[in-house]
Amino acid sequence: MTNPFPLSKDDLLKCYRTMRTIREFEERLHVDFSRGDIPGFVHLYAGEEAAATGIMKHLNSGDRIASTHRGHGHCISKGVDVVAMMKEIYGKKGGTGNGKGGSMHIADLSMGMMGANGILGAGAPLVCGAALAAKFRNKGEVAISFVGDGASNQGTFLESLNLAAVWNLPALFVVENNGYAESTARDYATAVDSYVDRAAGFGMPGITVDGTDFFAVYEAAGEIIQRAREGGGPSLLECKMVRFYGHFEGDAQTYRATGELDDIRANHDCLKKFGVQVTAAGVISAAELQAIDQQVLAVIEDAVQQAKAAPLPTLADLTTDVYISY
Amino acid sequence: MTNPFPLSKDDLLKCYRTMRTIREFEERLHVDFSRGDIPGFVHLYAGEEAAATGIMKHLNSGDRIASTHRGHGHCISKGVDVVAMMKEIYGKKGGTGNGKGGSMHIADLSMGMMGANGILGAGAPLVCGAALAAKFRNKGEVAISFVGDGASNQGTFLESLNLAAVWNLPALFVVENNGYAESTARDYATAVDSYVDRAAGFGMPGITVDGTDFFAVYEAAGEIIQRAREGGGPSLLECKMVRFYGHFEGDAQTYRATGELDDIRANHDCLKKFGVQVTAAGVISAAELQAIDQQVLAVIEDAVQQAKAAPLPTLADLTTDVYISY
Amino acid sequence: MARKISIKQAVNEALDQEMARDPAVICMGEDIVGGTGAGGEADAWGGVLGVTKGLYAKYGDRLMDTPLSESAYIGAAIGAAACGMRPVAELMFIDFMGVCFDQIYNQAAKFRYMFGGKAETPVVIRAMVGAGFRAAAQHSQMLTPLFTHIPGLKVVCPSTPYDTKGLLIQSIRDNDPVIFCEHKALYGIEGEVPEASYTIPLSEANIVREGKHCSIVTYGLMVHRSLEAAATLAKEGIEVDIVDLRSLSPLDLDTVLDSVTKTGRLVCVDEASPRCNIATDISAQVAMQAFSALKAQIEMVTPPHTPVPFSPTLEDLYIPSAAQIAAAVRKTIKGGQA
Amino acid sequence: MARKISIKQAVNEALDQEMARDPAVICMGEDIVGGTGAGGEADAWGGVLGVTKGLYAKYGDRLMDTPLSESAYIGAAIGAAACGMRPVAELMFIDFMGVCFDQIYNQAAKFRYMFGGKAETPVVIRAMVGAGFRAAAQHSQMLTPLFTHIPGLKVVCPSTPYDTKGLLIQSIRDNDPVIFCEHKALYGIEGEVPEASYTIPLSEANIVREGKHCSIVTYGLMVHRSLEAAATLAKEGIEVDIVDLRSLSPLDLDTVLDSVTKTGRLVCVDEASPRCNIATDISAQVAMQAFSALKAQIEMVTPPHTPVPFSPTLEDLYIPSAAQIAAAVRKTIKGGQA
Ligand SMILES: Cc1ncc(C[n+]2csc(CCOP(=O)(O)OP(=O)(O)O)c2C)c(N)n1
Ligand SMILES: Cc1ncc(C[n+]2csc(CCOP(=O)(O)OP(=O)(O)O)c2C)c(N)n1
Ligand SMILES: [Mg+2]
Ligand SMILES: [Mg+2]
Repeated sequence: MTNPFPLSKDDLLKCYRTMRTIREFEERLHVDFSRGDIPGFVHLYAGEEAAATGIMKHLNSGDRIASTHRGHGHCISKGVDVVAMMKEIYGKKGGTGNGKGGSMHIADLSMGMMGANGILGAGAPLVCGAALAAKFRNKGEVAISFVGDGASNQGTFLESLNLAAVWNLPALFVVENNGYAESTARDYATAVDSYVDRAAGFGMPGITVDGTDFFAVYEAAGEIIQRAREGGGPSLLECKMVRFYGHFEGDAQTYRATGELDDIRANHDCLKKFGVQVTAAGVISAAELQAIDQQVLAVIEDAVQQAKAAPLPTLADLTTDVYISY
Repeated sequence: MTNPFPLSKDDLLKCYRTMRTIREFEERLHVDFSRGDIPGFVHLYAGEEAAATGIMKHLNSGDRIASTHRGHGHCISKGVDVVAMMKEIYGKKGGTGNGKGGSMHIADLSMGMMGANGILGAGAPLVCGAALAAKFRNKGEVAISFVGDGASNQGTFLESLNLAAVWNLPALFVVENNGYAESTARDYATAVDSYVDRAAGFGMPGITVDGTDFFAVYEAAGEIIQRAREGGGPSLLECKMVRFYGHFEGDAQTYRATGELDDIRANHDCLKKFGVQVTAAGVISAAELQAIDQQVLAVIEDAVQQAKAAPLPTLADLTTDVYISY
Repeated sequence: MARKISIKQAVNEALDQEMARDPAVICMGEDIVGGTGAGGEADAWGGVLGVTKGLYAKYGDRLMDTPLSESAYIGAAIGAAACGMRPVAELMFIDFMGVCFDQIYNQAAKFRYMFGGKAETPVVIRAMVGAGFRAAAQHSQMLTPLFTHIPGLKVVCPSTPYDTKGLLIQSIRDNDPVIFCEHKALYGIEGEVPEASYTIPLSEANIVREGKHCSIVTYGLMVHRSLEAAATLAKEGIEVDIVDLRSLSPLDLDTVLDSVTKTGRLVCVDEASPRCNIATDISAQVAMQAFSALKAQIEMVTPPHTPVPFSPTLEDLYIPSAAQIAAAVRKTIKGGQA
Repeated sequence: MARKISIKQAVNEALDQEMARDPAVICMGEDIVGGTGAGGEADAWGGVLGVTKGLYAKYGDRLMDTPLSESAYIGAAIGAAACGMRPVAELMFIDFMGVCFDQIYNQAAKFRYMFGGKAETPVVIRAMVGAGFRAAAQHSQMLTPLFTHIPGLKVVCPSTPYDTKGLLIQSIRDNDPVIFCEHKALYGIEGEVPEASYTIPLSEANIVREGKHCSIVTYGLMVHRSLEAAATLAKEGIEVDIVDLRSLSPLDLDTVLDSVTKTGRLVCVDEASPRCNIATDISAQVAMQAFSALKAQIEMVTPPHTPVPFSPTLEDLYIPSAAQIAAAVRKTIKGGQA
């Protein structure tokens, strides 16, 4: 049977593995958080995997992204080490930030991951800078700012759209529209129905896709990333998606309509959708996917064990890493 | 001959007087500044009179406006006392702010004038608040934020568009597009050609008018103000206009194309246009306009004399008016 | 006066009573109602930690959820205040001030002066401050000095439920802009609070413990750490005065100077970063105005000059401890004897 | 070393030499070129006061005019710095920090720490500070304490052309974010400046006058006022040490402590608002670390706790004067004798 997809079987398996890794990473955090193992605020990306994965598949390590408070999915799909991430979330040495940053501040500049961010919209100006640097380097690199539907109303984000267009930067803006900012509905807080119109207000093309459909995301992202690489300037991509869990761990989600969560899990699970698509096309077998599922579970279990076993930072670490020592 | 205009002869004369007062106020400041009489930064509204006047003609003192660094025209057309303004600009007691604010901070809350502002875009959130207060008062009052084309790219302004639309506020946003922010061209710094598109990106109607045509401004403003009074929510109005002088007094304006300034004065003078319109229609005679011109000159001369004669603030004034005394 | 409630409840009760009393009081912020526009429970959150829960049921549209646009809605609160309302805007975490600071320090704080005394801006901006939540560098700061530095702003940071209620009611009635700092690690602590409405002036520090050997001047969570330190020191025969500033601006310097004049020694404790903070502010004023009363060097206890670390181990080391405070007291007492 | 240039020229020359040396240095800001997109002269302004004039002709697109979007372009400078460039962003007036502060203190300042030491952010943010231009409350502030308070930021404020050039070149080469404060009232003053490139470390205060009776610690414009005061005092037989901090963060506290140890007296002079400012910061450190050297109360000379007034009469009264500084020195000298 021929492969009807724009990716080789090998690449499809890789993408599935990435999505599954994100999913299991988050499912595990959900359990461990409720057990009291994990300190601080944790925002899970579960349900949104197709967006990060479908976009990041187009990127190389010279391409850069700036993420949000809900950053684990972006990190994993950008290639940040899962063990180092888990250690960071546990506040341990050997974490991406040696335990100093935590879930909201995972970064790995060597992989082009400029950081999750606790400040909404703050990644957008940074991405303008990354894209500007790319323009000066002139190697066709791009930079992508991820932002939630809520944060899409932040002045920093809006200014960045204009700046990126004015400077014709290889910058992309991805609005991850999961319908909520914390407990507040997107349709209340954002005055315009379509992000395509908002993009037009800043002179750039906008596209809306079903963010739970990996292939839809992959295709749309490919187009705008390619255009940016070729000097065609910025675009905005809205991914309509769903959040499997609450805003943060501990959220009772009483603001959701009855049946909403069941519907989400049943009908809008991007991993299920992907599985159906690739198995129905006969390109990948269910068994192959299950094998990955098992491998991923082991990877996550191992990451948790390593995180738990890792040493805690000590007083000596408290005052290092503020300024550069000369 | 019948009056083809939407205003009575009496009102037309009033509007002309307002525009002429703004013009002479600014022309006089231009002269006095170059003479060294006036301290600080002074931004002149000359050339833009039709916008402020055409809009403010629809307002009552319960309606509020927030202005910009280029605020004299807004103040005068909103009814702020010209003598108090002049004293303020000269840094004297009896000025709107007793000399503490200066040109960039003229305000008169009793007239609904919430202040010129030295921070670009800062008036827009304040106007959302004034409009919110109006909504609670429920008397059909509106609030208007003036902003330059440059400041229309400030995050504070952009956020305010969204907030006003989300809260369905009786707030209007007027972009005074004079083609420049300081020396930088609007077409370089603003990514979108039409502010109508930008308004659409925030779910609100937008209109563009020739801001040097008093009647065009008057009509467009009337429509959106009426809608806001009736609960129809915010709108954005772009007035395309020209700046007769430099960004601030002292600007050599070498960034302008050859002949640009001559063309502006010759073909885009809103006062001349108004004069031609009303005299051609036979509603007002040239002599009537000239009489006003003379009266206005006397008013301005008197304001300057009063300002020069007014007492300076003293040490005792330095530390008052920071907090309210209880 | 037997009823005990938490600081969280004290905030809620103050808002409730002022909203009932004065129709000009309105509230706005992100998720302060919660669930707006969604299909489930109305009033679903009552703020990210439930502080405003229940007020929507009573006051309806006088509480407004906002888009994530702090400049716009904090600015709107300020603008509405200049037009006759008494808005209480919630800036969820004080750490977010960086996206809306202009409206606070260039607008609200300066209107009155720039306009020659002809403006009043009765706005309250409530915000969570402080560390201890494992919330990391962008959700754990104090930042109180940044607001205290600005002429025209008032800055309040209570340490008890009683003070919280009285100071918040006073802040709402005050005609100047007030930054009302609620320490997130203190929301749960309980204390006796009268049910009736009452106010505490914004210009009075509170002596929470009396002693003659040394003065500790502090505010917020550090009041509690200082009380712990005092208990330890008492066992060593060292009795400290503890001045809880409550209001950082205006500052009740007289109470501080009186205390130092009595004890001759000063330890300033501040959870804010060490440079240009409240501790340096108080220390400097004392070194200028009560120098002759000082028997020894002033000591300051603050976190290190670093962002707030995430790891609980590090965060616990970051926040000034009772042990560090006690050590500083011992040090200045020893210093005077040397 | 005979050539004299102004501070304005020193800034221009530092930028010029660093842009020539290192292609990673780029500049951005509002009208720093001027006339972009317009029909007249390219490089029409070179910044609002002409400081960057002429650089566009040499370096073309490495200087970029920006939309009026400080968050976006200051943030872009920071983001570019994290990606290998060395941007110098101009925030025209420091007073505008309120619309972009988040990018500075929550982003640039914290990357390194939050990311466990694995980030460098070599960005310089140049901004005009200070009063004296009759530019009123929103264009005349110092605000240096707000940046100095933040761990992770370096803050520089030179007082001479020589220091300006050396410190700016060092700031550009530094791998931490630097807030470079240029006092607008000092742009015109001239002094000897070598043509060749040179650097001054960001960690060294400068003793600009030596004397044994009292230390004056200050920076920026106030260095000049202090020198005036010193000249007056010298006629009375009072000789002062004047420490020009130059760099407010990191702080060269050793030089301050040495001076106070020598003189036994301290006057801190700061043009920033009085609460939680640089003067309180230095005073407090001295009262803590060199208390035993102090022979008298510390004095602080600052403006009043008000916004900057517009009226020239008032503004001149607002800015600390040489007479006030001299009076403070006399007061602490007298204080020690009482
Ligand atoms: C400037 C700022 N304001 C408010 C917050 C608090 N906050 C954190 S996440 C969040 C909701 C974000 O919604 P959205 O952007 O849609 O992202 P999502 O959580 O849905 O992924 C809010 C209000 C913040 N972190 N930063
Ligand atoms: C936040 C902020 N950034 C920059 C400035 C400096 N500035 C004052 S006026 C101006 C240009 C404004 O252009 P525009 O908004 O088009 O108004 P115009 O002067 O043309 O009326 C600039 C950059 C400022 N005052 N505030
Ligand atoms: Mg969302
Ligand atoms: Mg303009």
